Amino acid sequence: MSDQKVEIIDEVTVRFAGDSGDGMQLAGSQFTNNTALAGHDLSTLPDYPAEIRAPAGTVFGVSGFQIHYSSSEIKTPGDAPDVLVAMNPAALKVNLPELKSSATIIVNTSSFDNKHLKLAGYENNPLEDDTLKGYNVIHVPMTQLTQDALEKVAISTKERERSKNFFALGLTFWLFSRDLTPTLDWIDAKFDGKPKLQEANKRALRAGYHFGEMKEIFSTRYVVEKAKLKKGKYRNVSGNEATALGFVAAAMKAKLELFLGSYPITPASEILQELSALKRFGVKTFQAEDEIAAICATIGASFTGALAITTTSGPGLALKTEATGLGVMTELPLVIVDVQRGGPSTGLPTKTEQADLLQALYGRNGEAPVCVLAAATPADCFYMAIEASRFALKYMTPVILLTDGYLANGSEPFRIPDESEIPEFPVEFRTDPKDFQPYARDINLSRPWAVPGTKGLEHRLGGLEKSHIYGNVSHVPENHEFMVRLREEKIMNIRQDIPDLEVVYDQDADVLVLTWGSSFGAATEAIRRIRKSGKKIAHAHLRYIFPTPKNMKDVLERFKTVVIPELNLGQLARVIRSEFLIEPKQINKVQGLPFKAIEIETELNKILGEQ
Amino acid sequence: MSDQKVEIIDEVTVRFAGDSGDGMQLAGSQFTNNTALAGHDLSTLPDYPAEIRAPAGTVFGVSGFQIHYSSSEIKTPGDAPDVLVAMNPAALKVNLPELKSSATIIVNTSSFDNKHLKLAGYENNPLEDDTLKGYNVIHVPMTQLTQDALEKVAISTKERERSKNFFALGLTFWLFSRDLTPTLDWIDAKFDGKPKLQEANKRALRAGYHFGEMKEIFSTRYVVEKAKLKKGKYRNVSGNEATALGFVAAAMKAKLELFLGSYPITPASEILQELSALKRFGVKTFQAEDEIAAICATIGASFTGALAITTTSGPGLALKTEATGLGVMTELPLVIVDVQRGGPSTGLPTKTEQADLLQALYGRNGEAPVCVLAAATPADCFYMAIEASRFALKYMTPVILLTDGYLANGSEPFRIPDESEIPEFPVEFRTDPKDFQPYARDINLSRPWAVPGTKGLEHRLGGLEKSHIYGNVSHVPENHEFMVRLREEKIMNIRQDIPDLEVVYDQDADVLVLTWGSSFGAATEAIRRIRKSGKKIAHAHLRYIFPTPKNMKDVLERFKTVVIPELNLGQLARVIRSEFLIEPKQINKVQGLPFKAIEIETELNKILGEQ
Amino acid sequence: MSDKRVDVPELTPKDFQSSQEVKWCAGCGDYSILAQVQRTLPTLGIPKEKFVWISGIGCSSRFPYYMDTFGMHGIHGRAAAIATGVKLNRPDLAVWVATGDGDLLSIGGNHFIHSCRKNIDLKIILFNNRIYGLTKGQFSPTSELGKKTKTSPYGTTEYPFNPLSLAIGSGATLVARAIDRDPKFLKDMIDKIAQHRGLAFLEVFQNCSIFNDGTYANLTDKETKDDAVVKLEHGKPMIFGKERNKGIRVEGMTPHVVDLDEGDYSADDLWVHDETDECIARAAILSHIEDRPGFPTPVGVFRSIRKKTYDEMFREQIDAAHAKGGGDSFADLLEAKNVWEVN
Amino acid sequence: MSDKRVDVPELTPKDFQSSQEVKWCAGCGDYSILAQVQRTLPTLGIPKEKFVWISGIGCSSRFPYYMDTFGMHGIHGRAAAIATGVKLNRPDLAVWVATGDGDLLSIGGNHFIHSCRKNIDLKIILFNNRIYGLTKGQFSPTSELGKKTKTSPYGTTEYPFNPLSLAIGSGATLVARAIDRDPKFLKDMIDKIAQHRGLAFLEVFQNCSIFNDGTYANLTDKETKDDAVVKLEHGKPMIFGKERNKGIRVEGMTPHVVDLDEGDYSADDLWVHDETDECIARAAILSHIEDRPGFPTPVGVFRSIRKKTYDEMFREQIDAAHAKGGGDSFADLLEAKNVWEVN
Ligand SMILES: Cc1ncc(C[n+]2csc(CCOP(=O)(O)OP(=O)(O)O)c2C)c(N)n1
Ligand SMILES: Cc1ncc(C[n+]2csc(CCOP(=O)(O)OP(=O)(O)O)c2C)c(N)n1
Ligand code: SF4
Ligand code: SF4
Ligand SMILES: [Mg+2]
Ligand SMILES: [Mg+2]
Repeated sequence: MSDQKVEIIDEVTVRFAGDSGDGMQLAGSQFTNNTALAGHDLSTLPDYPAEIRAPAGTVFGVSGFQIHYSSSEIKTPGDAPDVLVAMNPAALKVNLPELKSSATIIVNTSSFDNKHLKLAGYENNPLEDDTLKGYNVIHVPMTQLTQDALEKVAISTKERERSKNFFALGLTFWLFSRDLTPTLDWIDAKFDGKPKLQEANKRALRAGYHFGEMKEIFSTRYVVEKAKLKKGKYRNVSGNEATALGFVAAAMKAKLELFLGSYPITPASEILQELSALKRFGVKTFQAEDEIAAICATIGASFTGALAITTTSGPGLALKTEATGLGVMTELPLVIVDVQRGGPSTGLPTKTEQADLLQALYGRNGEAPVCVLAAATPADCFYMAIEASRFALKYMTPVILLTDGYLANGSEPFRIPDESEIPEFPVEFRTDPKDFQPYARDINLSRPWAVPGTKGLEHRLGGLEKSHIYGNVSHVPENHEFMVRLREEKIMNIRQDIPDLEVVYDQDADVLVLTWGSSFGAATEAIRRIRKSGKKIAHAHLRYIFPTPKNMKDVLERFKTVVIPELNLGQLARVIRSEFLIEPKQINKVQGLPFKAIEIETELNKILGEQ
Repeated sequence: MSDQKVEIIDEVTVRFAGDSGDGMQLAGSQFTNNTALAGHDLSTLPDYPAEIRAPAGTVFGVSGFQIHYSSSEIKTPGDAPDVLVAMNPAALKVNLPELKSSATIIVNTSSFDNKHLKLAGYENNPLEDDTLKGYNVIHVPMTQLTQDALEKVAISTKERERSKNFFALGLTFWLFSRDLTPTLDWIDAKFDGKPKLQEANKRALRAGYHFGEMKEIFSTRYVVEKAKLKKGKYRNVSGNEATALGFVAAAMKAKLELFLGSYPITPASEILQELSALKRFGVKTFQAEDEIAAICATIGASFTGALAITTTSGPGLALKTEATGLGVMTELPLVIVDVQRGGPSTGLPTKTEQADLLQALYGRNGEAPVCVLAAATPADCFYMAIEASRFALKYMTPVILLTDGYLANGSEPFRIPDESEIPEFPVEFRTDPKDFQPYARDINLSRPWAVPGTKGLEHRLGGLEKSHIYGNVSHVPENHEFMVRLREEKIMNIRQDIPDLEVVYDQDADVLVLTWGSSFGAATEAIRRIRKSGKKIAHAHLRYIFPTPKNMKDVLERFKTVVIPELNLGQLARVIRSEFLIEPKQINKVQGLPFKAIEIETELNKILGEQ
Repeated sequence: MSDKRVDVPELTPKDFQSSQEVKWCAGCGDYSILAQVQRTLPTLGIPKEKFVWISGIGCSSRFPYYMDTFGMHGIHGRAAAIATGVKLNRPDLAVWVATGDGDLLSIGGNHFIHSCRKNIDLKIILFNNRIYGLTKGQFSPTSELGKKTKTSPYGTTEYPFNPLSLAIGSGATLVARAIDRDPKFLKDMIDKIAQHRGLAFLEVFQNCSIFNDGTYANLTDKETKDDAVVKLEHGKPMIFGKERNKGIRVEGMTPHVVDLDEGDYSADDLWVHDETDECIARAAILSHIEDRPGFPTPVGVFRSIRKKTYDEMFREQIDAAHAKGGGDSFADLLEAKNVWEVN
Repeated sequence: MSDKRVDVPELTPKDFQSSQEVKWCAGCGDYSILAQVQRTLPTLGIPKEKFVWISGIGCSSRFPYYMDTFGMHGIHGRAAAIATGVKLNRPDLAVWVATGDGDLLSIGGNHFIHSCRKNIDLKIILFNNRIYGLTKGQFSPTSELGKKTKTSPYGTTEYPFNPLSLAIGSGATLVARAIDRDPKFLKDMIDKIAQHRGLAFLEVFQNCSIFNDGTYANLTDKETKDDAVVKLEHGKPMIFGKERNKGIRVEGMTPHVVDLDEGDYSADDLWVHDETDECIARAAILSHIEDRPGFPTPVGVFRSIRKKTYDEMFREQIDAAHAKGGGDSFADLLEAKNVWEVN
């Protein structure tokens, strides 16, 4: 055994990067599982290559997975990695600019041959010139070592090569003083029935670990202590998973069946995929011929009494616009999830952005108000899916739930709520034919939900203006104005159910940071750092965008300066200006990438300096 | 001859109303032609029954046509008719609430039988009870008199009956001391080759006229003097006609061929219909399978060098949303006309509204800015179509032109401009392959238009983010932000070409009325009346909504109060708040009907009272 | 629809008439379709509340307002998509679609062909008047080549769709045709589609008395109709003509019109209609047969085959998953993957 | 496309290769299609700048980026609609569409059937890999019933489209099929659609090596392919099999596979392929023939007929209107109706 020293650190950010075919997502997710089981708080972010597989070895084909974990609460997958595992030259090239200045880089030297260097666009071998000056570079011929370790396993050379991700994982585990057992168990389970693959991957994992132990290549090993998480059962969830689970939970709470009409689109497809596998919960998933059919089928299902939802991304939301208006007019409950991605048009389909807010709020013909919500973190998607469902059902209205590519693919530990933690909101269908009128109103201004098959409640809905109470087609001018205002008022009534906007940190600060959606994480981290530096600052996060919380105006008026960081050119800022007539300062980024905490920190410090 | 007196009046509003089958639109348009030829200024508005033909004789089937004409300049078809010609009980019932309190009502008593009274929902005959107290009611058995007059024409009873609209027209002509000649000529031309119908209609027209002359039913005849219109040739145009003509003119000025891809929808279909008949101008009209195909074909035509436009109404604009984004990304010139109608959803398809403004501005995924213009009057549609084309071509961008159902169907005299009055804006296609780059920029930030078929300029466009200058697909984060901002800046550059916002009337008033779109007419009339009453008030009309005129901020800040009347819940007001951080007062109406001058006048007077 | 017919109190056509005034033009063929539907539904043994009528936008799409059943007047072109959601969520309902040639075949074409392909149990009645009625007279995808309309003042330059051919090519399991002016036959066809399990498509030639009057005159005028129309009957030879003296014979794949009076051929030599033939060739020939000079236009059931429906398979999967247990608790939902505990 | 071929400097496949790196997965069938297109276009006598390639979204829809011609990578499903605008505005261009089974048949179905119906002069190549490739493996409208994919973990419950049958039912004037792994034949088919005037639809069976590998293995594996595929050749009997000893015979409307070695039938007794038959029955049978047990899958031109194209008629109308004069001045435009003068 060597005399390498062990250092205890608070948190660390590790990135695995290699070619699409190198199994980096697998390595990353196994590292994540192991980390979770080790009791840390964590946040992860995969970085897929832009949507087409590129020729192997090129920079276009680089696939990455980043994990940030810590002994205390964590909000982002980390700004800049402390450790990079680079499986080939292209992975090094792509990720180098992202690293901390003193980062450790573990390179798979086996792949730094002329061919791969050229594919990556390196003229000289970066391992041999000044490129990596200042970094702590660890040379490991991983492919070779894996081949050696698996010599005795009766599989092909190609199959042996494939196990090199487990070698890399093992080596990284050693570096962070981790227990291999959960991962070994996972391999056994995953490759059940394929003993040779079990054998190969376990050997590779151990070989990596032992390589760390035996060779004097690292001067230090690290240990991150357990995080003090709230007591309970946990699992890791990505935003898309959490969204899917949230809707199933909502259906249980509403005592309805869940119907999803959807058309695949990056980065929303996983919600459809997850729900397609949950048929045992009675979930009905309909993969439609297009987004229009998807939402129309959803409207049909809603008419007949399902908790009916449709999921998409920006271009798909654009296509659902007209039918959303039908949802508004027929006053049927409906949730539309928009997992935002880089726009306009096809834009940057695999990248994240927050630029569909105005479309969600205003992108319909006529006066067609709908409720708009936005989730803050991957796990929050679960709760916001339930909120969206609750509002849709209670107020008989379409609700748009905004998430984004970053939330969708990123993951974090999710404390599994007990069934009793979430209140029920059972739906009452109208069944009594006595005095039934399809457009009569309850105290919330909601109309009754009377589903086909119910005797005596036969009625017709549709997109033409409806007469108050009776629901017949009406061209009466005054009725139209009345109904337009009534629909608006009904949506405003949702305020009753919206919690107050909470201001955290320094209530007496001059500056309030107002965030929405996935900027929550980076902003929280930035604010933590700023407060650590002794400055005062407050934070409020807006989950309920339309209508806004009742106390919103009061909150905004309490602060000298409101700052809105968002991944667009200032869409929430525009809404705030038009709703509250205050001029917020803006921090904008439109690069297809989430905010880094440092970016928000830097801008906030500038603004604080100006105060 | 009788001793009826002749009174000279400034202006008058006449409405013809009857069953759908009664030929009221024809009577109205003939009255209009005659009025125009008599040298008056005028404004008209047809009022079609809601979109399905209703059973004859019912209130649903009433078709109306209103004309307001004057010896001075006119801006609206009139708030309340001075004269109503009511061909049946239903027409009386529907229109009575609209009339001036002392209006003259000419009723076709022949149709006030039990059957028709019942169909119209009258329990008692309104001609025999108090219903019409206070009005100047003229009883004329028109159907009978027409039959009598045509006794000798060898056509069927049914055909004879059909001529009763000409009888009504003739009678009205007499009342307003008009010359029958132009209408007699028109009948000859229209029914060329059908001598019996020529004969019948001319006889009916004359019979009506002579009836007025011979009977002592009217105590007074009226004369409206000629208006002092600007010298020149005139014709009457509806907004849809003017829009169609404007685009053909724009194509001439740009030296391009016009391509229209469209799908029929009320109230926009006439633009497609008009242009379909103009093939001799090389106009290519493609009636597509749906709105999406329509705009996509338009994009294809634009790619290949046409002045390419698409026309629709609200629900169609919703469907074009996604492809509009493609237009933004490919930076191709494109005009999208939205003839707004009552929404949301199918709404009130035959009625007018101004509620698509926010959809036009913000209804796209991602940051997808387009230029948005709005026409003020039917004839203004001609000029705004040219403006929209000019901007699209110069800035290589989609432009949305908003009109509405009221402008579309309403009509007014249009002074025919001389060819030389409208500057040319010939397009230069890129033809030189030297150093060609599809996303290089000129000083306006426009990229070159290089059309297929041009040797050496082969290149690919598309909806994925494009690299600056080269136009290749780019996922580079900084490039994306650069391009997002560049596209925004390019649209802002259009300001260079936008005239300053003009303030008319009292520059030193406290109150500025800011209008957009078709509210122009009623607001102008309201302001005229208010100023006549001695109060100060100013008016600015906004044709260029995005970007706004350079001096807009200055203008708004000059006034203590800005008032925005619009046919929605306050959409321009929202934009003004968010752009200029001022709180305008609102006058809103959402009834599927245009403003009446009196409505705006009343509200403005209230606001002036508060000052 | 469900094939278990339940005992229902006797229904009459009147039970299916809503309180809304019917607002089509005088002479519109839509009235006839409404009347025959209202006459047929009470005979099906299905409780009234189990019917759902879905439509798009168009004159024809006003249909649901006039039926006293559950219904939705949707948006233009999307009736089949809305109906799909209704049927998938509630397979026990009888889901009917009323649509026009613009609604179904122009803007709604995609949903139509996908519904046919999936064989989802919908009854679709196409009111084919070969024109856009509601928007006042533009050509539609079934308007004849060269037809002059408001948007084709020089005549169209488009070949029309053959709706039956399109439905057959898309995989529909029942395709049929009727004419508004032959109410008895129309009612038979409505009954046929009602009885079918799977996607049933009925094209009705419908006269628009305002914007396309007389487009089917040849098929409805007393003097011409018997020679211009052949009624297809399963298992019967194809005979038509005022004197029922003409027949259709098929040699190889080529159909001929023969004169039965001439003595060369008798009824036994004629093409015997087989609506159940799995092969689409017969239906394909029949759907185009009127394009051949001298041939009549067929009405009746062109093709009717039984294939498992989409909604059946959809339901079975869910039932099977249900049967395996689970699917009822939060724990089952949320604890299925890699759970750890923090104490 | 125009039938006047102009003198063009000799072009080579290289002239059609753009500077963009081709980014499909290793083993993807798209490469083969690209190669054969790049080999065919230079032989057509059309100047390079006259080609326009339009696509939607999907792996296959990246095609235009790799062609050094004018092109547009459109939005999902809308390639045919965009291409229609290109062709109508510039009938002299050769307009090609590259599209996938999701792009063309799922979201783009409506534009596809309308293009077929109108017989607009587009060449549409469908890259049919029976899967959504770009979005990583959801089922498509051509995926087999029961197929397990990311969105159908229990297997799909949908019958697939038969793209040829759909095209035929919609009125396409040329429909053909080829397989990525038979490049020579593929090139022939590309040439066939290039030569056609009117809507030419070519379905290519394309292997997605990542998400649907081997879906056509039976048709491409050395051991099975000769028995599994029959190549249609106009005017030739339908013979197939490794030993070319099997044939297809048709009796009435029923096809049979016969063994030529058994002596009962010779090549003369077989079904002679006639791609020009106006009647769609043959093409309809052929498009479904592989559903019959023991039958091979046909490739080749199923149907090829000449009908005036939409763009021709569209152009003629404008030319005729032009020829009548006018249409050149403001006065003609604005003074056509009821003008009066104010002095
Ligand atoms: C999205 C949208 N586009 C266009 C329209 C206008 N529109 C309403 S009905 C119709 C066509 C109706 O034709 P068809 O379906 O044949 O019905 P018909 O009136 O002839 O019965 C059109 C184009 C609309 N309502 N919505
Ligand atoms: C409006 C819209 N909806 C969905 C998508 C997502 N999407 C992109 S490609 C695709 C399917 C691709 O399948 P296919 O056309 O078969 O192409 P392949 O990748 O298999 O070649 C989907 C669903 C999109 N880009 N735009
Ligand atoms: S316009 Fe035609 S289709 Fe519509 S109701 Fe009238 S007759 Fe019937
Ligand atoms: S995912 Fe499939 S279709 Fe797409 S490039 Fe890869 S192999 Fe080809
Ligand atoms: Mg129709
Ligand atoms: Mg595919």
